[in-house]
Amino acid sequence: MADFLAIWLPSWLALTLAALVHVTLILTLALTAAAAFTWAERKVAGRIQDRLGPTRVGGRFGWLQAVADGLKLVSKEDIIPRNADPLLFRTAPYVSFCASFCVYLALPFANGWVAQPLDIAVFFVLAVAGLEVLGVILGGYASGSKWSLFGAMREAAQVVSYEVPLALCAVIPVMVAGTMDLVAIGNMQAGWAWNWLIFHNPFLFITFFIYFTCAVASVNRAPFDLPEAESELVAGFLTEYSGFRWSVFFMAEYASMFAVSMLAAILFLGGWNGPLPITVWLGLAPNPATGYEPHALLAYFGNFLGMVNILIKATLGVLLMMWARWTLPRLRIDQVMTMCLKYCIPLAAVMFVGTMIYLYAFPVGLIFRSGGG
Amino acid sequence: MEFSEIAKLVAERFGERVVGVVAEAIDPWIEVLPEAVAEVARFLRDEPRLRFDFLHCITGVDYLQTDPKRKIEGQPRIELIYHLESMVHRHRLVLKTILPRWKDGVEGQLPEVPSVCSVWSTANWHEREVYDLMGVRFLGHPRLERILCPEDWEGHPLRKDYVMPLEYQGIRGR
Amino acid sequence: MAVEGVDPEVAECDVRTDEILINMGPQHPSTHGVLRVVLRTDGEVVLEATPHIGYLHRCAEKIGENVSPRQWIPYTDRMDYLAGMNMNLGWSLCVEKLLKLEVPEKARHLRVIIVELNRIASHLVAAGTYGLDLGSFTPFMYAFREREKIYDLFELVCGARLTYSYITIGGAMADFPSGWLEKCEKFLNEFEPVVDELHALLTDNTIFIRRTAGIGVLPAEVAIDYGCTGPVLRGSGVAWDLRRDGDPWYTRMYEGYEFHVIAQTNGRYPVERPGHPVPKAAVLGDCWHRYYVRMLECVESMRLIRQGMEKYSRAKGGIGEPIKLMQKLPKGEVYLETEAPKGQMGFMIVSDGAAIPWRARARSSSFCNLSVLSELCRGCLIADVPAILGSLDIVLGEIDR
Amino acid sequence: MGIVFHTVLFYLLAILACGFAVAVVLSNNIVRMAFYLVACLGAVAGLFFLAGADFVGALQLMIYVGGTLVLLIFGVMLTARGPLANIQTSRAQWAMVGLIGASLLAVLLYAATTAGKWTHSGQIVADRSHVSKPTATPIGLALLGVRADRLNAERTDAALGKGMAGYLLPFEIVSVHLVVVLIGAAYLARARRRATTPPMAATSGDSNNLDPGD
Amino acid sequence: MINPVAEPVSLMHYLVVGAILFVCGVVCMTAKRNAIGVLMGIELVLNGANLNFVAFGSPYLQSGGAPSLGLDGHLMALFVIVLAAAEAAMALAIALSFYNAHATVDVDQANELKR
Repeated sequence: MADFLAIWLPSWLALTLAALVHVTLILTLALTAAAAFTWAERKVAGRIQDRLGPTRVGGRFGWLQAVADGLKLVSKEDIIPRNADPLLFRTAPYVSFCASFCVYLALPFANGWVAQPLDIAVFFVLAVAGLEVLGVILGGYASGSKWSLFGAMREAAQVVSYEVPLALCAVIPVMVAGTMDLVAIGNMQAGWAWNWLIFHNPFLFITFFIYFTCAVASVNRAPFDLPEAESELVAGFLTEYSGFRWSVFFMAEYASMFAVSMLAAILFLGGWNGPLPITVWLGLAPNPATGYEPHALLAYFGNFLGMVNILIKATLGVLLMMWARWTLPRLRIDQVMTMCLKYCIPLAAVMFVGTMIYLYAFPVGLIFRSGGG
Repeated sequence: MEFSEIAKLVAERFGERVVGVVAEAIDPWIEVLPEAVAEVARFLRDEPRLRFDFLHCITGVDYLQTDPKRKIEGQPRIELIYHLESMVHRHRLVLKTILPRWKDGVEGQLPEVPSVCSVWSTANWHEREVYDLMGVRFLGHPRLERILCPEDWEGHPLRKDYVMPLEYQGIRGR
Repeated sequence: MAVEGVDPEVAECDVRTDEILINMGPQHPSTHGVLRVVLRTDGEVVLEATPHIGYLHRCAEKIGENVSPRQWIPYTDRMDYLAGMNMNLGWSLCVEKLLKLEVPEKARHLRVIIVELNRIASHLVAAGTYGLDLGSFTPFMYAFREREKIYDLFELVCGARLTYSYITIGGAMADFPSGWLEKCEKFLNEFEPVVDELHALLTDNTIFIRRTAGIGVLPAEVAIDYGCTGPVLRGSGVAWDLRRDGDPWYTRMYEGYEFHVIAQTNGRYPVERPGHPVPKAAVLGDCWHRYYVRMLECVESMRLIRQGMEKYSRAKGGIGEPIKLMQKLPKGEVYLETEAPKGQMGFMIVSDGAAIPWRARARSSSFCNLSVLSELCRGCLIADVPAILGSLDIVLGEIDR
Repeated sequence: MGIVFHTVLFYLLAILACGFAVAVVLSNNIVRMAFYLVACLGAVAGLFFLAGADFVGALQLMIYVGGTLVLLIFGVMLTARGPLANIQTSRAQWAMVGLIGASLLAVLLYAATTAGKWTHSGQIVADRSHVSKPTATPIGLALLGVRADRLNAERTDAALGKGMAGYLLPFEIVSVHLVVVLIGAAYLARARRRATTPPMAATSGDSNNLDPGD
Repeated sequence: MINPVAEPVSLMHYLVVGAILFVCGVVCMTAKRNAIGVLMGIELVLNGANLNFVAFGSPYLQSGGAPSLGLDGHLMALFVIVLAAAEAAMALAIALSFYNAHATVDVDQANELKR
């Protein structure tokens, strides 16, 4: 985009503009996603619990509920407890939000639609997503409340532990793909659904579920929502937060939920490629078999379809997390750690070795053809 | 086991210290001296024929005439009533003891009675409640503190001569 | 570094943290009211839990000394406000025992229907909030939906939804309105599948079992020692139910009724769910059993209601007259316990012959059940405290009176 | 007049890094120190990205900021209680430290400003946005013993052919070292605690340290 | 007056930042009495050094051919980060152990060997 603008503008202005556009787009996406998911969460919870959910604000389905929530939160009194460390207390929510927002910098939405193409995108995404924990820990500690401290301690223990199996699970598709570049990983899954990495081999199929479990745990969603565990720790690290700061934490949570789901979609579920190679049939995407290259406009439209595709996949992942949250009781901290150390890590390691052996045994794969169409 | 047999067993064992046996009441009771309460309780629990393993509750009743229309029988006193049951033999018993309203007749000195905490653990809270609301000191209780009223509350509300304070911590009482 | 000689009393453990004294309550989501538990913890491990009660104390017993027995009935409603009917019944029976007043046959069956309905309502709250304590929100909504239906039924008979003052000394305030029995039957039919739903969401859920089985084990001797009653006692495997084992003045009410006392004896429950054995991890007397006893009792209560409705419709005569508001009471002391949903609710009346009792006393089941909390919580994790507390199913209105 | 973005970003991140580093030194509260350190290391990671070391930057974020510092803050939370959070340093000590710091800074700055001379480098920057070079692959290969960047070099010695020119041995040593350290840390950090729990004390808060208030 | 942002940065700029970090770290190490504060100083020192490694290895800061360190710079930085993590874990374990034994993290109190 910077190159495109540089035709008319000085390069530094072009760069600035391009950067601003990227940031605005991503920020809008993250915030819209957070707003949409607060509404969806209430609706899903309502339906699961045999009630309607929001119905009043903005029409029959309560479309504007998220806006109403936001207004309510913003207009609430901003309370900082006397025992709190004001500086850290104020900063912590933004640390969390920045971390979960920065993840989107390296997440592609379609072929080439990525704010900052990185050849180590997977690594970057995992690293930055892990930083969210800092905000939670600082917030919990700075609140000056014992419940918050407990929440922060749990967060530290839980998230740092779950980063290990999460990274291990993410490494397996990377190993199959041979690259950490998310765009490349997404593109190589083009074609029919069986080109998706999840169907590449049985080990990867299982890995997906381990990944998803660990992802739920690392974004603190039920049944792993121990840092805020409202029936045990009042609200954990959020106990002393109210109003706007609380909602920033909240947005960070939804943004990272969406981010890990998107990463799952790219790594395992074909990214922006649908189950059928429709874009290839319609001539919207390059066809490696015929060497066809679509016109820029057509390619743009194809990419747009791809973006819709990946957003749907990621949303499904988030909905799955909601479903789990409203169905399952919460685990206990020792059970959470047991699950990570005794089940997730060894299983992920076994899957890693299994995939390695599989790759060695079937170098071209059984049904999977790289970049097929 | 029938009440009369129980009463006989207890009377045999404790002789003089059993002050009265009232069999004709709806819930017949045995009355013992205050100082014998813990001993009797232990006997009632441990005696294989009795095995009163379950203490329902401890009730304090304050007898003090405050209303001229309602005469009380006998001296002003506090009665402690223990409702017991044996889950093994399926029989019940009411154990009573009578205390003076004030120890040694000195106003403000709480009457004393041995605690039965070591016999039934449930007595712990019940005795705290009686202490809190009725003002009876249980000797040998591990932690005799107020349980329902705040720690700094004054007086024992279930006593007949209790007057609600005008103010507590700046809150209007009456 | 200074490493002194190894102290024989010193054991190697994981990372040491400082002991923290922390207040759970009186404002806490899972203390079921204004209970305050002071926890002394080492990291996540609870070394000691001390309940502090009295935040809802109203000195109901003092009020009882100043009003007539019938006037005290509304105050009993507010003790266990989740089972007001059972509280009304306990006090009414106690005064009736003093008055030697027998209620007509029809009123007897009416009372059975009403108190068993309220038992279901109370157990539904217990099961629903127990799910909430463990972080599962949905069972709560399911349970409360059914409870609402029971409250609708109560509203039809007495106009109130929570504090009924319906069962009274000498019978009940009013007979069932016409068509009520059919509505009740309809509710029972609707409720049956919901029990299975709750079983699916909680009882058989692996996480639920892991959170409750083997947690807060209360041996039968300790339960008896601490005066625990009701589902807490029966969860420890003591088949003791006042409806069967209580004072004749009370058990007479259930004469001719068939029901099981829900307690695991000799390794099995009298009622079993086919295909769903008790999980292996569950130990008799743990949270899971306490919860399970309540769930089975719901079904048992439904059986009782069905029998009661049949007997009620066959019974002749009226439902009895309430005694006069200021009726003189005979002299005497009477203590009577009834099997309320939370446990044995005892009432005592000491009368000197006047219309107003000399002393009114309420023995609260939750009070005794709660006293065992510090025993159960020693050495558990913080997350287990709500699990244990929820399984005791306390209601603070009754504890603090 | 143009603006070189590399430079702008460099100054931004450099000021952040230096500012937070100074804040670490000046702060007395240990938790705030940890927070400043996080910010400082994050800015340094940004500098790494800017210098074209993507992989090292991401690693810095993941291991340093995400791992080490969480551990550090965890340690702070376990130990920083009341007065321990702020241990003051005396004025004399500060003066001495200032002297040492200033002299060290002088030496290092002199070295830094003359670096151009002894590295024979000019002041050239490639426009970052037009270069995209894989950074992970050569590093990974080097860790396995193959120097991808030297394959075309005129100097091909025997060691390179055998894969011994890379960092395979250090890599293995480090991995073993890490295992040892993990076990050692776990062993060291285990606490000695009384096997018997102390007798139940009345909990009506007596000392400030154990105040039950939230 | 030259516009600083119009000029490309050189190796020197990076080295200056590295030097400042290094000195801050050294000052932190010597001035802080809190064991964990000292640990933070060490982290700063290591980062200052790391920045130099990366700068020397950067392909963008050199002219005419290969950077002075090239890949080796990156690799050294990598090893430093990993070893710093190990070192932090170890030092923290020692600090915790010390805290458990003495209920303080003041390094000036750790003088048993002197006595």
